[in-house]
Parts: sequence; C-alpha cells; structure tokens
Amino acid sequence: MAASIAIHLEFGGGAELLFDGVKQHRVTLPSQSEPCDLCCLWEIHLTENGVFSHRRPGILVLINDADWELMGELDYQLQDRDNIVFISTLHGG
Amino acid sequence: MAASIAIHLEFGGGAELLFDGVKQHRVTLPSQSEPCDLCCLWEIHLTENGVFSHRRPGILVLINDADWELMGELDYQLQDRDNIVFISTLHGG
Amino acid sequence: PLTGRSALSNEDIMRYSRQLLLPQLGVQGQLNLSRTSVLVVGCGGLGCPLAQYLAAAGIGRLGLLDYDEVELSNLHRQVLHGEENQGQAKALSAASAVQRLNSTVECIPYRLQLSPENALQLIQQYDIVADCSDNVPTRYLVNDACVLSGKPLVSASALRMEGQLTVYNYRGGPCYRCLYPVPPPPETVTNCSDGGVLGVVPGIMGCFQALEVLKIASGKSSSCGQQLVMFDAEDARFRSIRLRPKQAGCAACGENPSVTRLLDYEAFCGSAATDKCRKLNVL
Amino acid sequence: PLTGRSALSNEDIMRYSRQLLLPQLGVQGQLNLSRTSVLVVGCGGLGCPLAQYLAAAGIGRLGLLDYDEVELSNLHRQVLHGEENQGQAKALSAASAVQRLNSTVECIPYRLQLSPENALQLIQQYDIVADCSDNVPTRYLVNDACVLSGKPLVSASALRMEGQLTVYNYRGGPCYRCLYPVPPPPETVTNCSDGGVLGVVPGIMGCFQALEVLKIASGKSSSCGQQLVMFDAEDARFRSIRLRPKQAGCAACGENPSVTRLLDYEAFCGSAATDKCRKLNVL
Ligand SMILES: [Zn+2]
Ligand SMILES: [Zn+2]
Repeated sequence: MAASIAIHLEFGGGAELLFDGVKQHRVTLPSQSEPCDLCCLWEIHLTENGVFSHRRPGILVLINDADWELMGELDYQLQDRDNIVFISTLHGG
Repeated sequence: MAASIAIHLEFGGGAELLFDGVKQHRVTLPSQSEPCDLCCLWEIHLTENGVFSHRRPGILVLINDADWELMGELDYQLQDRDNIVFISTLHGG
Repeated sequence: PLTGRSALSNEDIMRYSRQLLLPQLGVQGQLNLSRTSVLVVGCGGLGCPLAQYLAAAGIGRLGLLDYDEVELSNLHRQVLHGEENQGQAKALSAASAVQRLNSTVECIPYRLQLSPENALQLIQQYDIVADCSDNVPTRYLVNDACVLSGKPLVSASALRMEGQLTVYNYRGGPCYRCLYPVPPPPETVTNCSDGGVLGVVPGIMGCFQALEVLKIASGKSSSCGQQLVMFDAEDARFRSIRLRPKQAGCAACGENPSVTRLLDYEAFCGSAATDKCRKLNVL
Repeated sequence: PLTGRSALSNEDIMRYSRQLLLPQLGVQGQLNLSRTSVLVVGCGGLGCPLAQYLAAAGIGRLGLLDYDEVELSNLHRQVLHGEENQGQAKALSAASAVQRLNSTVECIPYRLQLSPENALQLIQQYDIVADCSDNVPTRYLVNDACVLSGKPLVSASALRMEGQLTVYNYRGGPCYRCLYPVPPPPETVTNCSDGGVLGVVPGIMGCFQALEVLKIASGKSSSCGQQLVMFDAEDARFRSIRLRPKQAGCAACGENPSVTRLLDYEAFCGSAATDKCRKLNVL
C-alpha cells in the first residue's frame, strides 16, 4: 500500500470559476495499492462534480510548472507535494 | 567532517558588474569540520577579490527568496543547494 | 528587413542615448530595431501600450491594424486613444498618437478586419507579428498565417485580472496549434466584453509583449519561445511554464500539415471574429 | 479621502463598464477609486505609464510632480510626452496628456522639486504616494515624509534591464529605511543617465506600480507590502522576495524614531537630488 499523497491543485484563466472561484485546492489521495496517475486524480476529484473532462480544448494541464505533455500526460505518476495546474487559455486583448 | 556543499550564488541590480557581469555562479564549499555559515561564504568567495564587504549599504542579501534578516543573517548555516542572492537597490525611474 | 538606415543620425543618438548605453542593445541593436517592421494585430488594450513602447524605442515600421472605432468603454485600458477620438477608427487614432511620440517611425494604419483573404499578403510585408486580438478565430488565423509565411508571433492575452504571453513559431518552437489543436467550445470562451478586465492588466502584458518583440528585433533572442508566461494580478505573481516542443502531428507546422492555405476560421471555431457578440448564429 | 461622488454617472458606467464587471472591483471599488488621491513623485519613465493607467481607471485626483523639462532623450521611455512637448515642464505635459485620456480626473501639476520644506505639506493632501523618482536623496525624503504623515508608499525603480517594486509603510510593514538604514556610497549608485535603461522596463514597472496603487485605492489590499518584486527583463523573470518586518530600531518608523522632522537628504546621502550629475560637490 502506497502512503497517501498530498497534491496542490490550482485553477486559473477562468477554470477556477467552475469551482466557485477558488483557485487553490489541497487534495489528499487516499492510500492505494497502485501508484496513482493523473487519471485517478481526474476520476476521484474532478469528474465527480461533472465539470471537467479529459483533454478539454483550451485548457492546459501543468505539472510542477511544466506542460503535462512533457511529463507523460495521463500516465504521469503523482508524487507527494506535486503541483497540478489547470489553466484556461485567455483570448481577450 | 561535513560533506562539501554546493551553493547557487546570484548577483543582480548591478552587483553583477563587480563580477564581470556574470549573474549566476556555482560555488562549492569544501568539506569542513564545522558547518559553514554565511560568514565563511564571504570569507572564502567574496572578499578574496576585495569587492564585497559585510553589510554594504544598498545591497540586500537574499537566502532562498527571503531577506537574510529573516534567516539569521551571518549566522545562517548554509545547506546544500541553497540559493544566495546579492541584489543592489535600483534608484532610477 | 527594411533597408535604409545604415547609421544613426545625431538626433537618433540624442533620442536613444539612454538605451544605446546598454550593452544588450548598443548601436548595432538600435540599427537592427530601425530596420525591423512589426504588424500589430489589434489596437486595443494590448496593442496600445505595445505600439507606444515599440515606437518610443525606434522600431522601423509599425503596421497598426484594427477594424473598430474608439468607444468610451475602451478608454479605461486603450490608452493611446483620447476622449476626442471617440468614433474615430482605432488604427488611425493609434497611428496619430504614435506619430506624436516618434515621427521617425513609419506608421501604417490598416482600418480593416484581418481575414483569410488579406492576412498572408499583409503579414508577408512584416518581420514580426504581435497578436493583440480579442477573439479565438483571429488567434488561429494569425497563427496559421505566421506559420505559412515563416514569421515569429509574439502573442499576449488578458482577461479579468490575468494575462498570458508566449512567442510562437520561433526558432523551432511550437505554434499556437501545437498547444491548442482543437478550438475551445464557444460557450466556454469569455471575452473582455463579457468577463471584464482591469485596464492595467493588458497594460502590463502589452509592455511585456513589446519587450519580447524588441529582443527579437534587436537581434537578441526572446526567452519566451516554448514558454508560457502567466500573470495573476490579484496576487501580483508571474509564473513561467515550460511548454511542449513543436508537434510532429500539428496541422499547421507539423511534418504533414493539413493547413496549406488559410481557412474559414469563424466556421472552424464556431464563433465570430469579434469580442462583441459571442456566438455565430448558425443559420 | 476625497469627498464628492456618491454614485456613478451614466457616463462613468459606460466608461468603466469593463472593469465594473470584475467582482474584485465592482461599483463600490470604482467609487473608492474616484474618492482617492494619489501623488506621483516624478513624471519620467515610471510616472508616465503609472499616471496613464491611474487616470484611465478613474482615480479621483492625481498630483503630478516634476521639476524638469521634457528632452528628446526622455522620449524613448517617458511616453506621455510627445516631440512637440520638448522644453515644456514635464508636470504640465503629463497633465495635459492625462486630461486627453480622462477629463473627469482632477489633475494637479506641480512644477517643482520635492524638498524637505514642501514635502509634508504636499503629501498630507494625498491618500497614497507613488515614488517614481530617479535618485537616492528623493527616495529617503519621500519615505520619511510618508512615515511622518502615515501614507502608504508604492515605490518602483528601474535601471538597465531590471526593475524593483515594494509597498512601504503599509499595514504595519517595513519602511524604506527599515531595509536601507544607511544610504549607499554615492560612487556605487548608478542612474539612468549613466547606466542607461531600456524604455519598456520602466514601462512594465510603472504599470505594475499602478496595479498596486489601484488595489489599495479600491479597498483591496496590495500583495507587495513586506515584499520585494524583482524583474529581470533579460530572462523575462519576475521573483518575489519576503522582506524583513518593520524594524524596532528604524530611525523613521521604529519605536524611538530619531527622524521626527525632515532632514537635509542631499547631505545625508552625499549626492544631489537629480539623476543628472551624480555627486554633490562638497565645498
Ligand atoms: Zn504547430
Ligand atoms: Zn522603518
């Protein structure tokens, strides 16, 4: 059993408006037999209130200040104290 | 004997001009019988070329993005991978 | 690049003396600026400070493009326009303000909407493009036109209390489509008319955009290729994000691009190329 | 605070509509802006963009202080002034540019040098002070006058390709002297005339300074008290530093202050209150 993992979740660029405008969230993933990837973060914490779907166009996913594309996307194995950001692209000028 | 310690030294705001304009420096402090404080960083690496003195007015010393005043100033015990910044105050407008 | 100036005049030396002192610019950098042309797409909250600082710094030629007219609700952020310019074309108002600041800059106002028909022909005449637009279809259009004509694209955006900046299609880095292959659903897009914006946020982002344009124009390199700078004005925090590299499968800049000419971007995005009414009526 | 406006006019609602939409501002925040007065010390590279965005946002009263005249070498960064304003007092040139943008802002130009004789009387008339000056004696003078009259001081500076910003004497945080009890040796101080500056760097810092002024003026709090924001334009990097708290032994704001009235700051610093000639001739 892996120990539980604390994740710092952030939303920005308007994505926070799906979460009552709260930008910073602390999430603890319970101990699990398998290491947890981003998929399980989605499943446990984001899709349950139906607001987020995978690879939603116009949203960048950032893992510790890097584009998740550089980090293995959904296969990335979450580690304790990771910082995960979901940021909406802005278009205004 | 403590192991040797790698420090990231930065200069900014014009203080880098005392070091040929080089802003980023990597410094390795040799193994020593005593833990190394900021004083020994001064003595070993900054005063040897005569350009820096303690508490020079108009220069802020930052330890890991905090004012050194918050960190014990000269008594701060350097740790491996610390980031130490010497920044000149700017006055132009 | 523009031909022409091979040396600085005495007046240039006086005018630019404070920046000629900089080892990062110097006389050669200043001459490089004077030989560079920049197309500013949108003379609004981002385009105003951008054009102001590019002109002040001595860029050679500035194309100022906007189809819109100055309104009272623009003045809280579009600082090149004054109260007396209400009703005037923004491109013309911006051009005359810029000329007051630096008459040695060649200033070309375009009172028109960038479209698939005119974009390539316009962009081909410039060295660098600054995207200061306010809607999704124009962002894809500018991107594709820059990829097709091989121009670096310095792109900024602002909304509410946030801003973003990236340099696309620059030194082998990604383009806008590499990051955003599929446009966002129109109902998820908020613009400044809907969501509001604090005027000084596009002010900060437009100045930042000018800085990156000036680095490229002077012959240094931008540090914002393959990087996203995010600004949150509420907590006064900037953050730099490492982005993915150019994508082999990108429809615009990939190995087998499907975008070989410009498209109907309003249809592609399902929204109109304006920030005024949000959704395209599909008849 | 200024008295007067208790409601927004229809014209105000149109003009500020895009920022009234923001929950961080709203009607109450806008009314707070209209009741706030800000003294801008220095109408140069920082003061120009600062005054521009404060006026655009609808600050109530703007004091614009500068003793100097517009020169050609200012125009690469002091973007409120135009070529035609050369030789004119900067305070007047800035005031007329600001009035073109927003005639509803009360604008008071002061063509004078801030001095120990006039500083308190001036600063007492304003709610917030923005230090946009260019020399060390003026920075100490402004600080001490703000401490003595209890005003928050939003202070920015720029040189070469770098900028710094801090809010002093704000909500129990440190003052300038808490950080810099002893002035720097004059021979170690570089100013823009000597060291040069890329114009858009004070542009970015002046906009940032305007943002923090607007937060305080609208009734939100600044996030830059007891914090130093450092900007390095070369690598496009911002960094926020936690500063020491207010110092019990500070000569200005400490428990037993020795600065109980304003001093001779040129003598204290050993340099003149101008960026033009660096050292004071000690006769
Ligand atoms: Zn691409
Ligand atoms: Zn103090």
